[in-house]
Amino acid sequence: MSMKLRDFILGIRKCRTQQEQRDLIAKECACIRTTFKDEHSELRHRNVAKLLYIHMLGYPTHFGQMECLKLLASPSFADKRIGYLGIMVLLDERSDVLMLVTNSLKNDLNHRNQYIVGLALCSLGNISSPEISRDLCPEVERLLQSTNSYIRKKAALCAVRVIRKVPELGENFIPKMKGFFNERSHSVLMTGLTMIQQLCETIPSCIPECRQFVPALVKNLRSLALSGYAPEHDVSGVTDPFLQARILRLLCILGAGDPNSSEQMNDILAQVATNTDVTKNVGNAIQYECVKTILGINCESGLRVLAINVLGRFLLNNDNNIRYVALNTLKRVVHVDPQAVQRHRNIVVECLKDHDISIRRRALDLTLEIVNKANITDLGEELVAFLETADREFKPDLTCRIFQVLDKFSPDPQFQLTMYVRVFQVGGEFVAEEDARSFINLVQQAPDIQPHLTHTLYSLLLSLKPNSKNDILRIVALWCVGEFGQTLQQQVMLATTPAGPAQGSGPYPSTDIVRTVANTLNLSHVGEIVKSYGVTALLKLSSRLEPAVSSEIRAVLAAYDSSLFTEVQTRAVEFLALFDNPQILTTAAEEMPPLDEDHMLRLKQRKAD
Amino acid sequence: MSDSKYFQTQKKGEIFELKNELMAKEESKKQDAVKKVIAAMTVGKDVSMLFTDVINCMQTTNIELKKLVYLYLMNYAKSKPDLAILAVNTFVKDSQDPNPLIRALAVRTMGCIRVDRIVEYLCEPLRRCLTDSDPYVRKTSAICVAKLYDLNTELVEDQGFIEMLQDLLSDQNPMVVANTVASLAEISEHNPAAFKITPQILNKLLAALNECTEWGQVFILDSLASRYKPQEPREAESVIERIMPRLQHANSAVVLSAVKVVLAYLQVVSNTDFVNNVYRKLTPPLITLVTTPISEIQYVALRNISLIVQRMPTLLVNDMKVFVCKYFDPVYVKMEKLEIMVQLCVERNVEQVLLELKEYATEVDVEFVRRAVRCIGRIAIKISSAAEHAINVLLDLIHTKVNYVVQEAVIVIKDIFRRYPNKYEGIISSLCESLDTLDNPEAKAAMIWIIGEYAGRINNSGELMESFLETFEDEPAEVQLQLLTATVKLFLKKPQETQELVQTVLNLATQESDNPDLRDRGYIYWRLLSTDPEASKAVVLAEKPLIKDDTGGLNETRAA
Amino acid sequence: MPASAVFILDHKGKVLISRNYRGDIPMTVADSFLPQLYEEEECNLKPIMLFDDITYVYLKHKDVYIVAVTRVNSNATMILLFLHKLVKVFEEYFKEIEEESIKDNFVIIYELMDEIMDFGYPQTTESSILHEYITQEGHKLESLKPPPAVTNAVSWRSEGIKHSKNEVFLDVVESVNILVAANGAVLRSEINGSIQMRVFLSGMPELRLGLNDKVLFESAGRDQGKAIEMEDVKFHQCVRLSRFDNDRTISFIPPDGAFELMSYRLNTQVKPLIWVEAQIERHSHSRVEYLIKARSQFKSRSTANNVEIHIPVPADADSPKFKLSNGNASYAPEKNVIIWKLKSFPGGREFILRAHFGLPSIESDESSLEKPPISVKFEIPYYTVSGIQVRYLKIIEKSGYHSLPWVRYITQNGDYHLRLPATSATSPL
Amino acid sequence: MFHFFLLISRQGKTRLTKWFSPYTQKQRTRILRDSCQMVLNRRDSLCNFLEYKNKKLVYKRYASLYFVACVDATDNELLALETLHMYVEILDRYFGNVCELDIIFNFHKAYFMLDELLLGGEQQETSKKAILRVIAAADALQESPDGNQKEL
Repeated sequence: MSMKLRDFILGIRKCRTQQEQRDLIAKECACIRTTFKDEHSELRHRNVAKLLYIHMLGYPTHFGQMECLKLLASPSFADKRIGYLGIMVLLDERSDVLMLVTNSLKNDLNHRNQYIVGLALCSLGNISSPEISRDLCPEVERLLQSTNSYIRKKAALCAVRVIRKVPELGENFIPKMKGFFNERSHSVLMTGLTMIQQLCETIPSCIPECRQFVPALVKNLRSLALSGYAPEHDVSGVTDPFLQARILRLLCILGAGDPNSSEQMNDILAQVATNTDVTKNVGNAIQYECVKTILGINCESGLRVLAINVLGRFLLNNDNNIRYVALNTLKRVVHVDPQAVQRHRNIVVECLKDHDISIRRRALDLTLEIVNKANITDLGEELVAFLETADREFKPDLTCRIFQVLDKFSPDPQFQLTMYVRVFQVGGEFVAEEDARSFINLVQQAPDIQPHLTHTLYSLLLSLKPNSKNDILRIVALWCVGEFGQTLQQQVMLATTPAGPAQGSGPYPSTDIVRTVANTLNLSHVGEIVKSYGVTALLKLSSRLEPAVSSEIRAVLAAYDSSLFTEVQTRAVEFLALFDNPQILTTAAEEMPPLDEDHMLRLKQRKAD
Repeated sequence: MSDSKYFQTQKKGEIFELKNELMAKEESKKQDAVKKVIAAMTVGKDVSMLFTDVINCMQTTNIELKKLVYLYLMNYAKSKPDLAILAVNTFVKDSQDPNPLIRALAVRTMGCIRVDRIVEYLCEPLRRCLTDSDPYVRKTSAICVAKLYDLNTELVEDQGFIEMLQDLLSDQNPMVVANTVASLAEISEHNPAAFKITPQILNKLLAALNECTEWGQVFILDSLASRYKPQEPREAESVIERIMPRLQHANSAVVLSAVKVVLAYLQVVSNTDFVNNVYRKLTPPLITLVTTPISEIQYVALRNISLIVQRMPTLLVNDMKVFVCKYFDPVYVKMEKLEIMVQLCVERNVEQVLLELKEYATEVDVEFVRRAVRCIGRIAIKISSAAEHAINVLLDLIHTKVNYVVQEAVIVIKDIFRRYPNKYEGIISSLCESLDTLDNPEAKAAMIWIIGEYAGRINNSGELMESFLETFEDEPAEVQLQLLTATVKLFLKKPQETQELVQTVLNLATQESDNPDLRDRGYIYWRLLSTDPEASKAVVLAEKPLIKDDTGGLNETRAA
Repeated sequence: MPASAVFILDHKGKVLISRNYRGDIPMTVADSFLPQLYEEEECNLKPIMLFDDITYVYLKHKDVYIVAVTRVNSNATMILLFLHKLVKVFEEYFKEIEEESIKDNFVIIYELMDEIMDFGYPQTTESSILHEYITQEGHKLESLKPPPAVTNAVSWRSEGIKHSKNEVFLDVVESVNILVAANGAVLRSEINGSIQMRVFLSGMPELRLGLNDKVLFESAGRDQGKAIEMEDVKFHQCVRLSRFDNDRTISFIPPDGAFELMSYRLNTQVKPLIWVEAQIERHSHSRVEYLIKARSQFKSRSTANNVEIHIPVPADADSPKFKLSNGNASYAPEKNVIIWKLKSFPGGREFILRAHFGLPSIESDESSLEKPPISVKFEIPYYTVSGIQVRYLKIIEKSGYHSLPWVRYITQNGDYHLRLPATSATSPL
Repeated sequence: MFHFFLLISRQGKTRLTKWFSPYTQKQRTRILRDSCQMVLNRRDSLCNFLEYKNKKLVYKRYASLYFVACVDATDNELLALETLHMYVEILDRYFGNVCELDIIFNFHKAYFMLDELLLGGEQQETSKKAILRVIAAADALQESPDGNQKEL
């Protein structure tokens, strides 16, 4: 006997453990499969409905896909309704079965009943693949002309899907844009504007053509903003905020880079920004959208000040949602009006310590944006301090971004590279190898501070715990110790803390240096990369330190000539062979020429692309 | 009545209601109220504002209620240190209660109240309880000293508690001895002098070992393993002999702790017969653990076996079948078994092992499959007579065209070539068939290494290298490094055709890359080639020693 | 060595109940346990995990996780074993351990957690003893004392036990573990035996058990023909291990009631008692057919009872049809197997089962690659593979009562698996 | 645009899932697990937005149910909250004082209503009343002899 949907769900709710639930579902699925095979069409829509529930719980339901297709072909509306729901839930655009749906869709798109057309459009708009989009594009174009607003609004959003899946089909819809601007139905207007926005994003060349409709949009927005209570579309006293926001977003696209249309929308934007009731979320939503539009277009400065003031107010709001969007939006202002944002610096930095991870994340983002030459020394410290205590998930991205601001705003290489080392020390585990490489390149360009950095890195390497995962610190230290090994034989004054008094570091005896490198090489958990750097460092040290250490270096290298790591073995074998030919050895291990500035720039350019 | 009713969602005024109920006259109502408070605490609600009210219920003869109040205290005392002091009197009183259960409960709970100011009130009751007539109270007090030490080291040392503990090592009750050992062992982490095992103490511990609970046995065995070194071989032998019976204990923790002591003490023993005999006796109990139905125990047993096998590679060679992976084994057990299978593999059983590994290489779990393929390679490297067979198995796997299997096979074949140079390059053509599908950098680097190494014998090696070089700048460093070396090798082997190629790669490595390690390598080759091409051959094409399979030792060996 | 805290989490990682033993690790670490576990690759998941300098020792029991955390270099094995014991104790107090029962019993759980571990060190975990002083009935103080057994050398038995009838039951149970490769080779075969006792004796009886132990016979100079060689023996806490080590005497004061006295392992290669062969023909997108032969390979005077042969089938099979000579077959979708039940299977016989399933036209991406083995369940009464015998059980008690032990023998399956052969597959054109 | 929309109970049980962007089954499971983890563990006073894989989760709790939507990082989070709220109001009107059980046993109806509110991840209707009218009409059609209604 076939269990009813309700009873099935009740059964699942009675399960006390995951295992019980799994068993119940497995049994029911077996029953459903067999019923499907027996072609009990009167039970089909019930069984598919159960499968939807089963699917939601995360169990496989592939065997029910074909059954949804059969439901689509049924003349019964009840069957079709569940069938369409079935394909939307059980299939997605990558399913092979989807192609088989095309025909049913086409039939139903031409159905005389609007609700059946609606079901077909809904599926098309939700899951159509590029192939189906191509096949059914003409139907969508046709339905876009429908006089039935229920169908027309759905067709407009199907058009959005078609354009997203197959951008070149966008052209077909450009002629249809015009028809929407004088639309009376809110939902048709809103979906139409969504389509037009999609067209503008996919085919930017149609933007100028659209600009002629700015006055119409402004008029629409004005009537919404100024209209009194409209029962059908009222949301807490605001008339159709969804449509308002949609218009504002389109205005933003049309106004961007065009002073003329920006000018046309000036007044209404100012009106919306000032007159919206902000005691409720919905009002803030509109004001927020409006601010985004103002900041996106070429508007006059007065309006911009207005927008920035709104954000300033947001930032002081008690509601975390509002503070969040303020932090989020201020980021855009940084480039337009850095001073305005700097004014809020203290609040922003304070937000780094907020309880809410979302707020912290936005604050961090903004902090990184407001770093400049004037404040880098302060904010740099703040950021490194933040790195130390930050949530784990922040760290990888954070290290990288700290390096970016250091590169951009550091007053001098000394500061820049010392801060790099601090980041390696605090968060080396989370630093990308790429950034370690840039550091080395930068060090090569700054001969004055090489001894200082080498000593710092050497002492960090010495104090690194053997089980530490900070391989990045190992890499940069090994490289510097190899390349500038000779500097370790002099004494250098190092500050123990950023502000603390300087203390002497070194001179270190050659054998100690070699042993430190050898110890790092010997750690059982470090991988091929660290070991490779270590082996090369040893080669270099043979020509940087006094010749007497050669035999020790050779002995260390000899331990790696049968290493399982191919690269390590290759190097060890080659370098050992070099020791037999001291002259070439000296030449080969000479100082490495730094990358010249041109190359640095070119490489940076390439990475930026 | 079930307690679940207390998990209903919090109603307004709940706290107020609770406050009233806590002041109820009837014991049962009070108890119900405290239960509700604890229930709230359990689901993470903050009920610390009821501190005074709950403490007021402390003076009771109902032991269940008392326990609940104590539990509450442990949780919130730290956040209300001033109020916690109010409880001290009851504690002190309870520690003199005629019922040993209450005395022990008071001592145990007091030690868990981590409030500095309470510590000093604790000293007198604790001192009394350490010499209590009831062993239940003494065993609880012994642990309490460690708790106190954690809170206030100086106080414990000044008050002579350590000496009192040392005296307790001679207690006639084995459970008291065991807890004392645990307590002293912990204290000696900071103060090594606190716990020195002398021969006399050793004897007492060994005597207690036979009589105390399973956990007590573990405390004692662990302290023997880490805190005592036998002075001479005979002593070690005799201790080992007294410990060996523990291997028959039903509790695996006892068995494994005993194994640990035996292994440690064997280091001191010189009599090889004795050592071998002990090793022989160690293995059956460990193997039994591998056959227990509890996977977690299998896992810790396997980790221990792996350690032993590293020391005595031949020991379990005949027990290979124990380590065959079962379908329903959890992955972590399978991975450990694979490791041991490789370690135990010898000529005699290699056929069987390879067949089994091949079976695993067709399973579903990608990581397990990869590891199995790796193991085939490691066996080839370890057992030269099986290399050919292993290569054939790998070729079969390559023909399955399952991408990750092929890539893993390429990686291990590279290592096989490094172990047996110039022997199996016949299969290179088969490898080249899958050249286009390599997307894993490690596999790609391995393939490039092979091409460079055998450049002289691969007709189109120049072409292959050229096509690889096209994407040089997009490759990860490990592939770039291999491309550099392989091209240089190719040049030294076929100088006429590849002059341009080597120039390109040197340029790419030194001028077009910001990777200092790659640039170093590039410059070294460049300088080498431009100084003395002939000498370069001696360096770059220098014969490489055969690789050794030392991965067994490389794996993290920290025993569980 | 000690555990800092113990948590019980639901399957979503939410803390159901916890106990902080040492206060050196913030209790919030429990919240990040499951997310961190999810982040790990499956192959790196082990029962002992290290995240951010904190070691998590855990096991999953049905829908709940039992987790201990520790920061010091601990004896993780002990903690792991302790968690298993904890589960056992809870089970004896309130049967099932699941979300609801934990919420329903939180008071007793707190009490138990307080008693069985102190400052992270395991204490008494003998549930029969715990039952004597940790109960759910509200006790008046005077009546409750710590049972001497808690600290005694005999920590598993209380004094003054009285039974009107003094009886002892012994069950000798041997489980056969077998793994057969797809080509029919026996990869693994071993016997795990155990002696389960149910003891209802008064006072403090001294028991001595005599087995036909080869080592014992050897030292006594007896005929070793009928003796068995045990590879490894494990004993209940009550057995005097050093005595066994000395002269192979198994002597003990038993706990009251049921317990496992000993377990042993034999390495002898045995012929698989029940042999199963399968031929599978799979027609993708339409159907799959099975031909299963089962053969009993023990003497015809014995009979295997309650035999169940589980043959794996694809997870999306439908419309099962069976044809068989004996027993009955059913499809168990919750396990994705055919269960072939034979109430009795006499030695030296062969039976056949044919099965037919439909397959869906749409295949899922994952399922078809899994290759679980055939598994077999059975019991053969009055029979042991090893030939182990209980020669005597001597019972000595001060009061001098007499009691006769009852002994039963049985052989059953352990991990009994036969890998499936490769499927012959055909796809529709 | 909305990339997905989830309904999760306080106990972490899934009550409804709607995917507007393509995700594999594995990704879906992962997203559900992550969303539960992130949303359920947040205290009430924190903001209703969470950043997730270059996108944003906008969520709101209504009694025992969390309504979670994933939108683009550039979308208007405050407005997305309004859309969620509108859906809740529609459910409430349809079921009459909606509760979690209504959704559990009538998940298909909850889908029907969602499909009238959102299409392809974009909002298609701004009037609650209009949606309720359409659903009522479709329900009637389904129950008419023409709809050939059979018991689920």
